[in-house]
Amino acid sequence: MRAYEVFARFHRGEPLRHLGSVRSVDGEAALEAAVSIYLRRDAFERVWVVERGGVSEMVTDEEREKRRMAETEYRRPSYFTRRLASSGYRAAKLTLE
Amino acid sequence: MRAYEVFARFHRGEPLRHLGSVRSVDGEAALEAAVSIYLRRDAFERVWVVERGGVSEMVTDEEREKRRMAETEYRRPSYFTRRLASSGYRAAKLTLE
Amino acid sequence: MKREVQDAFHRYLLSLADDELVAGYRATEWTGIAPTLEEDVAFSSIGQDEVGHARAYYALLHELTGTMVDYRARQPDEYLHAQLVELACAPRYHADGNHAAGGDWAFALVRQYLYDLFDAERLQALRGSAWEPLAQQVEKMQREEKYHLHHGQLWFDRLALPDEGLAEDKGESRGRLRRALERAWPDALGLFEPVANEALLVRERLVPATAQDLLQRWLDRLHPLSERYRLPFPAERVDGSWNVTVEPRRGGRQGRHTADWTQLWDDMTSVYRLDPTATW
Amino acid sequence: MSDDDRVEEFKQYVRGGGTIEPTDWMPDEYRQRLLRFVEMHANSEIMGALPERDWILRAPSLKRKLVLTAKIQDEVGHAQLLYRIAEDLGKPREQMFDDLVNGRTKFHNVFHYPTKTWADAGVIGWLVDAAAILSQSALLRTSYGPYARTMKRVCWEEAFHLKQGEDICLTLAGGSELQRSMLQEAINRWWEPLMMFHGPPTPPETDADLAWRIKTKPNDELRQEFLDRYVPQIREMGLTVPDPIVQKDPAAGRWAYSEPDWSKLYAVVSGSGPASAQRLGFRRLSYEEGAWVRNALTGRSLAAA
Repeated sequence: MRAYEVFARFHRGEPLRHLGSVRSVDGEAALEAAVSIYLRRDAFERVWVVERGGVSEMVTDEEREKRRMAETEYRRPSYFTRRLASSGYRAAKLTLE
Repeated sequence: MRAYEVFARFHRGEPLRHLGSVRSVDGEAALEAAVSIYLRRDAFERVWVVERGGVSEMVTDEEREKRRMAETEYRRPSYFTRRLASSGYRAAKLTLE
Repeated sequence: MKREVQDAFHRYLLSLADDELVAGYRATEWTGIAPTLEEDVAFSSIGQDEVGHARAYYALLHELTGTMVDYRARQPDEYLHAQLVELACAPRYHADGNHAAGGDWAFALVRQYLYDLFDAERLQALRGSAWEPLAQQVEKMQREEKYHLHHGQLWFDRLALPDEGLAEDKGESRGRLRRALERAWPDALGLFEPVANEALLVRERLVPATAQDLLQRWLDRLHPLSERYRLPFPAERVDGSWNVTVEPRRGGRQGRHTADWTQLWDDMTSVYRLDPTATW
Repeated sequence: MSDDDRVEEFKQYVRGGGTIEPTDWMPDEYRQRLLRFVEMHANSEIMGALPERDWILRAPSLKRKLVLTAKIQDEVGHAQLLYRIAEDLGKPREQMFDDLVNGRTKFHNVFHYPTKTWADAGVIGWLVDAAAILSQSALLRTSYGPYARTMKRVCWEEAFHLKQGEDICLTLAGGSELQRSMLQEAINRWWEPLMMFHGPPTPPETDADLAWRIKTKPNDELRQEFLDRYVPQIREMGLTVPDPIVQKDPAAGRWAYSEPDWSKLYAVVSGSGPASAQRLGFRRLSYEEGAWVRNALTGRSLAAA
């Protein structure tokens, strides 16, 4: 028996979401188990199962992420606040070192 | 080079969501590609990659089933299960009662 | 801080900022043309990190001296980066169509890795700097540097180690890595050229480790990798420490640079120099 | 069910707003047309990285450099997302790159032009990206699931591209005389490729991409949207567009403009634009110089490449 991670979605076009995991002998059995445990027979549009052993994972630390976002705010539309002044154009004096 | 499906979540507690796929030589390279392609602009908490060849899928063909089955009185959803081919999406159809 | 100490420390911080600036410029030259799409995106992030670090260091210079350093207004020989980071290795686009070929991705990886290893040792040492703003700044940057080293390590694994079960013994890529390393040694060792008055900065504990200390630590970290990958190594063990077996090429810390730098400086400042007083 | 019925049912399903997923059955014509459309889009993203790339080294400040580098990095990221979709439709990435660098497949007209000044980075970032966003947001409702989902991500990222380009133009427009004239000259030079951007006004009923709902808006409607939104903004900056008859006819609610020379568009897109040879030559050079890396990754020795 091996652990399988279960992903599913209920309507076409949605991204698949992780629902949890099941223990089964193979992929077929894992699909059946996933449906019976997590999904009523006709509720879902698509189910994926994959052996947990086949998953590679990366977990980040919150500190690094907060810093990374602060460091790269130049990538966000909100970083550019200069507006086209309605009454003709006046450039805000913005020193860009 | 193999296709890897990418799942991630942005905060602890959320379910991981499928974001798309990358093409890499191994799991570690796929993680790096997944982070740079899909997550370079967001603070994320966790990312999984899994080889597409390891995924078993069950699909209901619900929407088109509904249309085709509308003419017949007996409504029987058909399921297709298959292993996703590692490079493209060549799927063998197996109808499950 | 005494005038003489501040001047020496100002030059030291400038060498940090310029190292990161020029390393970032050379790395981002590969944006749009790297060997694979996935690597193009990853390597561009590394280049952007370095330029981001340069901005942080220039801001520290402002804090130290009270005057805003506009890096663009300096002449080529006022830059104090090591020559390793200025060397060109990307193909060059020419509007008339005869582009400069000879892009060398092996050198781009090797240079970035050797520089990141140096920067990791430098940052670790500066954690102990007596000037608190610098100590705090470097602590933040170490997280990014860890990722840069990991990225480089992944590439060495892929290009230098044979895949199990594959006939290809990576001969082609190993040969290119070897040539890139041999080309890089003189300038890589040039990273460890001390700035003027280093001894004063060490005595004042503004800079906790000498360039020679960093060289030994850098070689300590590089040696096991050259063993693992069976690739060249620029030093030999004599009485418990490393003796370099390659003549370092110095000058960068005194503002002496190569033609590659004059070209990059000209590109980098060309629009700004159209009107240095304008807001760009 | 005969094949024709199945194709007809597929067409009804698609026209009715249905979504097609990679593992679904598709008529060959749909798969081929979709693949060609996505491949051209992917080609345009990776070729689109080159014009602004001339300015990564010359951006006039560290902030402008970081912003422009991140923008071009996004375009390469978009190319990867789109080539992934095309690969899953059945064409290997190496073959798509090979076809592109050897001129067998096309990329968008605007990337066949040279860049001359820093103002080009502003005009491409703002006006060219604005034109691209209009056609890309029409793709949000494309019938192919992975393409629609990818367009959602691409359009979200493009919002930053537009803002940074606009910011460059606003700075130049409000700057010195040298900066203002640099911007006007760039707008004048880019106006023709911009007017050709959305393609000739093909009647919707003959546009097959519309029939399969790969595309969701006819070409001329997109061009009208572009003029309606951006000509006023250009004029508000105190700048002009070089086509004297560009004016909105309030009664008809449509913009008048000098009809582009569509034969020139075909010439440009088939490789004889002002910088086509230079752009393709550089893409081929960098692609071939990186072959050893790809071979090391896939374990093929160079001989077999």
